[in-house]
Amino acid sequence: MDSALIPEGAKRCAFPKFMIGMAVVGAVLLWGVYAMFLCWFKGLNQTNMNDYYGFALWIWADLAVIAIGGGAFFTGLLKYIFKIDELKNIINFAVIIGFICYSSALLILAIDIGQPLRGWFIFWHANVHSMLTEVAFCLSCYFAVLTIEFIPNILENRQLNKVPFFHHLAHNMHGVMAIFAATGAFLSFFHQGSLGGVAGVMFGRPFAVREGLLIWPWTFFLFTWSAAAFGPCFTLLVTKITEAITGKKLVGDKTIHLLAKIAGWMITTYMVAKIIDTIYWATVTAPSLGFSLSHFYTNNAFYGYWILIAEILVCGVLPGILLIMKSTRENPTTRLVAIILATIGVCLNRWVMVLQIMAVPVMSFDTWALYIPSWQEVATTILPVAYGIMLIAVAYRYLPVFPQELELNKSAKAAE
Amino acid sequence: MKIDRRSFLGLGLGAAAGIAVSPVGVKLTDDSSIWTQNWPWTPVPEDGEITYDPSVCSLCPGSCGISVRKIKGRPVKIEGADGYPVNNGGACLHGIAGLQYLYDPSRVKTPMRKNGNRFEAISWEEAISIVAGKLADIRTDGAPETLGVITGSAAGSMPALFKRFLDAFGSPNAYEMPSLEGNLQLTAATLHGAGNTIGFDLENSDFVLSFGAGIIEGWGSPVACFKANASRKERHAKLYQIEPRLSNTAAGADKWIPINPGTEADLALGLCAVLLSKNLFTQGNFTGGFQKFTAVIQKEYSPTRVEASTGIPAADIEALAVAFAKAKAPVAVPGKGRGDHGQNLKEFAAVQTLNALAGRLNQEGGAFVMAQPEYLSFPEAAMDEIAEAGAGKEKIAGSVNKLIEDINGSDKPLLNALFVHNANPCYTLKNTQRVKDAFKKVPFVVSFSSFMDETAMEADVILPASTFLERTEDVPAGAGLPKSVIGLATPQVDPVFNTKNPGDALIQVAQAMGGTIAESFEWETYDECLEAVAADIWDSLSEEGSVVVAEGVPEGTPAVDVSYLAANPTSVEMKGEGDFTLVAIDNMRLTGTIPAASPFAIKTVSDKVLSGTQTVVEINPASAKGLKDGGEAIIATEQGEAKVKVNLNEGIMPGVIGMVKGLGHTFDNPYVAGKGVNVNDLIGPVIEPGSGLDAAFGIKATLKKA
Amino acid sequence: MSEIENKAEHGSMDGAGECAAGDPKDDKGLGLGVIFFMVAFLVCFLSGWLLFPKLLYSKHEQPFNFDHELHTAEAGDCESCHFLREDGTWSGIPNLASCMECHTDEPMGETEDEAIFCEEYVAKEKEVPWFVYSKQPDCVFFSHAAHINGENAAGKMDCKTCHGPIGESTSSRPYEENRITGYSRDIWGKNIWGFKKHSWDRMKMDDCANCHVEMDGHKGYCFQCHK
Amino acid sequence: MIQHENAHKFGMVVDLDKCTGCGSCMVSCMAENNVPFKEDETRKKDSITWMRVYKLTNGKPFPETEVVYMPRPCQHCSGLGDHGHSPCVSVCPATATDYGYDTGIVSQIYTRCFGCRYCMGACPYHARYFNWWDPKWPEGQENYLSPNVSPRMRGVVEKCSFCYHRYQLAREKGYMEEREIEENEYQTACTTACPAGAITFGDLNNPEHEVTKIVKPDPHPDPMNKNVVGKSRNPKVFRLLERLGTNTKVYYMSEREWVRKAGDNYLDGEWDKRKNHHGSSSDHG
Amino acid sequence: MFPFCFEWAWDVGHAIFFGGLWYAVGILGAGMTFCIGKAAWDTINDDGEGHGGHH
Repeated sequence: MDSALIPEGAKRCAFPKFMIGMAVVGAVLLWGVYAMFLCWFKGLNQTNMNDYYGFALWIWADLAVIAIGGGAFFTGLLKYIFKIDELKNIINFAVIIGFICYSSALLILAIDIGQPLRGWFIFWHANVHSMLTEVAFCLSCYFAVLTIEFIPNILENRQLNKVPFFHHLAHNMHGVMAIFAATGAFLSFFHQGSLGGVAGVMFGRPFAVREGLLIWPWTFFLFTWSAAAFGPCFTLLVTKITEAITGKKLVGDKTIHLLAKIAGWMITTYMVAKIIDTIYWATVTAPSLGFSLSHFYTNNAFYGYWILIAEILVCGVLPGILLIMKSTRENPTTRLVAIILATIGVCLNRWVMVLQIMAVPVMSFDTWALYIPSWQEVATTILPVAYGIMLIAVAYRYLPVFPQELELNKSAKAAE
Repeated sequence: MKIDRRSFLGLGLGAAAGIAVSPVGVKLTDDSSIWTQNWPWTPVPEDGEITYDPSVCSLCPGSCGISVRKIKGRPVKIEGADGYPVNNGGACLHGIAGLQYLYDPSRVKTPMRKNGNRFEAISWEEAISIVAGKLADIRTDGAPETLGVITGSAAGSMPALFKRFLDAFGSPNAYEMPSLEGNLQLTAATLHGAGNTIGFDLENSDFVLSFGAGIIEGWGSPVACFKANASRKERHAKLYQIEPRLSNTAAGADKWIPINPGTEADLALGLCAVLLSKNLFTQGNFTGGFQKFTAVIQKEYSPTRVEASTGIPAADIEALAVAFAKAKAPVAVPGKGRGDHGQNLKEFAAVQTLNALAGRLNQEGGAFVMAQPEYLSFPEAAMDEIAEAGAGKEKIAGSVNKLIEDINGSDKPLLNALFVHNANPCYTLKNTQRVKDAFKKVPFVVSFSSFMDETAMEADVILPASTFLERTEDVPAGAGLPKSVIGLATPQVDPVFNTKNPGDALIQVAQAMGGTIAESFEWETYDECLEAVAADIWDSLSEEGSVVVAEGVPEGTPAVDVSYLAANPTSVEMKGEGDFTLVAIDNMRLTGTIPAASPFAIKTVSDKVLSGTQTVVEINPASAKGLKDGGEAIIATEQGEAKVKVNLNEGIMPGVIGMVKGLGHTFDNPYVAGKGVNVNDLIGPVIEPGSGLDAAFGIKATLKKA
Repeated sequence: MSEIENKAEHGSMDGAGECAAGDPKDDKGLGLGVIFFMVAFLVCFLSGWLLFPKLLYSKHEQPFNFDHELHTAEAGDCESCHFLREDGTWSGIPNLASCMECHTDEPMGETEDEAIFCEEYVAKEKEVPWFVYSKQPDCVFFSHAAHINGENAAGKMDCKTCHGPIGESTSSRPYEENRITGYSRDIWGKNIWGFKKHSWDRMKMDDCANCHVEMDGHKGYCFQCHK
Repeated sequence: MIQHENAHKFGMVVDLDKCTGCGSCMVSCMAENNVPFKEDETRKKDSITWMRVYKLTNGKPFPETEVVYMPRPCQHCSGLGDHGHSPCVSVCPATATDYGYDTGIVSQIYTRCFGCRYCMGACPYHARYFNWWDPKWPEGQENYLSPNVSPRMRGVVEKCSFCYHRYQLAREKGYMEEREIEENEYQTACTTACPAGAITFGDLNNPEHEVTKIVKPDPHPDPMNKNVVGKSRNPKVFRLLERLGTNTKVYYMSEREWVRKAGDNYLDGEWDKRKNHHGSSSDHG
Repeated sequence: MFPFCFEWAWDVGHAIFFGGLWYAVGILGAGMTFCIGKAAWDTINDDGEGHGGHH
């Protein structure tokens, strides 16, 4: 039915089957959209946020998707600037994942603010001292970069590419992609960092505050680094999931191994920095403000030392080691374990840097604040997931996302 | 294809481009954000000239001077009036929130008549004629004494006017709600002779021994007490608080002396006994069996015996007595909490006797025995034969609590009609069901309430009263003050609803009845009446807004008749069974009487007092037995049970449960009612023999996990 | 509204006609697309510039005409009617009582407007519901006292600087209100882009700030002008 | 920034020994500033009270328990080193809150705020409140609203302004009479309402003002922590979370040591060490 | 955002921040303009190449 749109030579499932799958995911999407409109029209009383929890699930979701979407900028950086050509086999997909992550982040931000119609004040009345301003600027600019990076892939659609203008446009954009990628890397570096700075500059919150370099707290650099380290893991994870669902090998092992190796080293070096940061914070920064480490991890029902151990050791050091060791890296099972742990690890880090900050009491007579999101918050947070699945499905079906697909599935085709 | 996709594409792109290079996008983006800054459903208060007008707050007996800030004549804020002889600037939260009462959703907006179970709006003419008609029937039946009146207090022209109505009508049945002022007058009458009252010179005392008096919880004239208390720091004066619970007063005191609930009288007499035995007392003007008193007290209230009942070590009692006697200007203050409900005469008399023994009567920083202010002179009421006959009859009961008991206990209706003014007995008195039952047994109840409160809901006719901001009234201040001040409340705004000054309503009822009753109420309006009856002080009252009738240390040492205590009256025992003693707590941010706390006041109430729609009770962790902080529990007394939440609090004696007064209103106002339980539903009254006071400060209770 | 619809319809009809008249073969498509584009562009462009500003504002006539020139001649300068109260707050437009300090129940002149004033407002003791051209939104705090009685030169401003030569007007112009924001059009200014020629053409925050920067060297802090 | 030589620095000191926890300040603030109310205000984490009175206990068991009430308005921080970068001002992305260098007051412009709530996260005092709901008054009750403070719309953050509008009104009168305003002419609503007189408000830069006489702020940075400026030289006076370097302008005073200790966080045993240090340094000074 | 905005100040913070921002925006804008322009040029000078599949 839609065979004219499907990339030449590629095999895709039957259209009705495709539509059924889309409908199922679409229902989840609509649920999220409904919740989104509730929040817009009735206000943020639809959430379980409160004056102690002004930043909650949504901000975590924003930080998390931006971190795991970091695969796009980092892969782009490696491919276009450091000229690691092998990554061309996964760059398209990394860009799509990045695009999904960043558009989701913007959407969630649009729901999260109390006065969406005034959202543009952040640009117009910008306060240059605020990390959030930097985030907003770089985020939207980088989203533009991702869109630019995504466009050529769209234009390579079998039908679109027949239009000469589009054909040429795609060609030309490929030609200057290095410049876009460089700009994207520059922007990403800052907004990933600024997101880390968001927490690090809150000197009223001893759990969050970090010392640093000039105006940048250490979390600024840690966030950038961690996004570069864990983002590719998520790209690999989604690739793996896509391969599992389509039942096809889409990216060659060489590319996978290379990216996994890079991610492994990035994670490992990040973890070294993170551990140094944690030790310094726990032994110098926090005590200088009158806080011992136990203050942050005891006397409450949820945030125990487990979260520190989980984030740093189980979901940080462990996947790092698994990915730098050749044997575990090239073993599909241990590699999968590593990228799953890594993805959880970075999400956990963002959780801690948003929600635990809000939960920890600062005034000596204050108490821990715990929070459970409302269904509206959950639905609007799942919305991007549904949206992402749908976009990946459509892109995979109609665009030549994976350059190696035909080659890698030749044997299967031959067997048919 | 004539018009293909590309045509539409062209059309769309062209339109988009055209709009893009026009101001539409920019302007709409800007204007839509400006729209959010001026949402039509967010009110914009009107601006105008700012003026300040003085008046007096009559929400509580404190009677503070207030300054009402107005914009273009529209009141926007109430603040304490600088220089006013009671509060001199500063105000309590209820007074500051006073404007919320003006537009309260639960106000009675027009006269009402009960039809079946529902109220219907009627005109003032109709309302007055219904009331006058019913009352006329009662007189025709020859039973004028079956008209009763319950007023909030006995002070001022309004209760006097109701009393006058009863006189002209022919009934002796005027009752007042329990109040600190009433209790002090009763104490003064018992010890020093009728017509007196007692004031406490807290401002000048260097050692205040408070028998649970909530000096910063609304006792007496709250703001005056706050000020006197705050000045302690500079004056290096001490406050010792004797109370089972770490109230705010106890928290602010120099020393908190926990005591078994309800044994304050024992301690006061125990201190008297120590003074007597150590010969640290002043002979003064003791009369009425001082010898017998000395003997009885020393025998019955020796420190060891008092230790047994109060739980305070005998040595501490002796030391406390000595410290009290040795202080330069000590004063002992009676009246647990706000000193109005759940009080007993024995304690009041014992504490005042302690003052007398320490030689603190009519001394600077001591207790003043003062004549009740007499500034109203009503002309003799005209009485016809029916009135004469009725007025000669015996009053049904000695107190409002006894009245309720008697009405419930009698087969035939003791009252055929009842006026309620400035009181909410169906909420404030203990065992509210009992009060409501009694009200149901009265065939015709007329409420003069401003609000559709629990008592108004039991009424047959409501003649809605203007609030204190909409009417004129004389406001005599403040229970327990060491001076007499009369203030004048003046209308700050035209009545917001179809309400009247209850004085006007009463005058109109009287005039509608004709005859000698109308003759007794010859004034056109209440304002005219007030000016006439307060003629002695009217000029200065209306000009200055207040008149200080008496101030400074009264002269002479008053006689002290101790025969009441010499007879060793029995202490009131707590009713019921259970491991715990439930005591009612006064909290400054709530009102225990009328009106109910405002939305603002409710907003300030801690979540350790009210959580959602549940009352939170205080209990010491030592007696919690498996109950968790914040957990739900069922509290049960012989009176009833209620679901509550638990606050584990080290600031309360083990075995005692503290439950706040002022919650559990049942009328229709989602901001203040439907929240928590009324502690009066759980505690039944215990009438003290002799005084007729409801002395139930608490009740035995059980507390189990819900 | 109908105008634009007509135009649009007309435009597309034109396009369609041309299309019908032309060669039905495919290549015409691009040409048609271009024509459609041009027409739509023009229509939207012009409506955006000409029609949109008209639609955006609603016009209200004042309850009756007020002759400022006549009143300044009779009563003196602006301060005779618009004055600072003793506490420094601004009295704004005079209320009925102020008017009645000069006026009586009977008209003093012969204008129709004064007759309306006497019949509709004086006789009925009703305040005149004037529309205030310079009305600022609720979030703005503006101290006339600071600008008239302020401590430095900047505090001795002339009414004209912000309000223009309204004292010389003989009749009241219609009050225009932004339908979306509820603002008086005088705040944004008549010019749709907000360009201004005179100091009184616009009363937006930036106008305040510019003057403050000039006079004080600093545009001030939020609370200085916001409440 | 305006740095007048005669810039004001408004601040207050609350005598916790006098505070009774009565709540007058809270209600006065609500009435003065058009603070809305809802049916259920017992969820304190979404209940708007610019001025909130905290209840502190010494944590000891019966009968040694002690309680003190601590009113907490916005602390009007001047931030690390007293430079005006308060925790909230520096993070607001849209400049909806700023630091008035001429008054030391931290503003909040409701019409500028777009509700990102970053400032709330940054404020350790929980002095900032979000309008989760549209403010709604029962019919007729909007009649008492004051025009001097604009009612806030849903979706924005609000907080204590030190009753800036009262400053403005006092100044207008001053302009009229061509004079500077007096100490008593500008007082916050909570200060004037307090029946116990526990709050003293005034200009910390003016040595004549009572608040300065009580606080005796040290204009030099604390030698132990350079971020801290304006530390009180009165040993009974302290600030909330002073060690963070927020440099609040709301000071507290208490005779009780445990209360002063509760004002900040200390590692085990640190308080006693500091106390001794403080003792010796004040001996020298 | 623009020098005529209320909050704009000619200081180091704004210079660095907005310098970086406008630099990035400029590159993106110029890059895209170049690509689109060149694509249009290429299309016109194409002479039917790629037209084959059209319709």
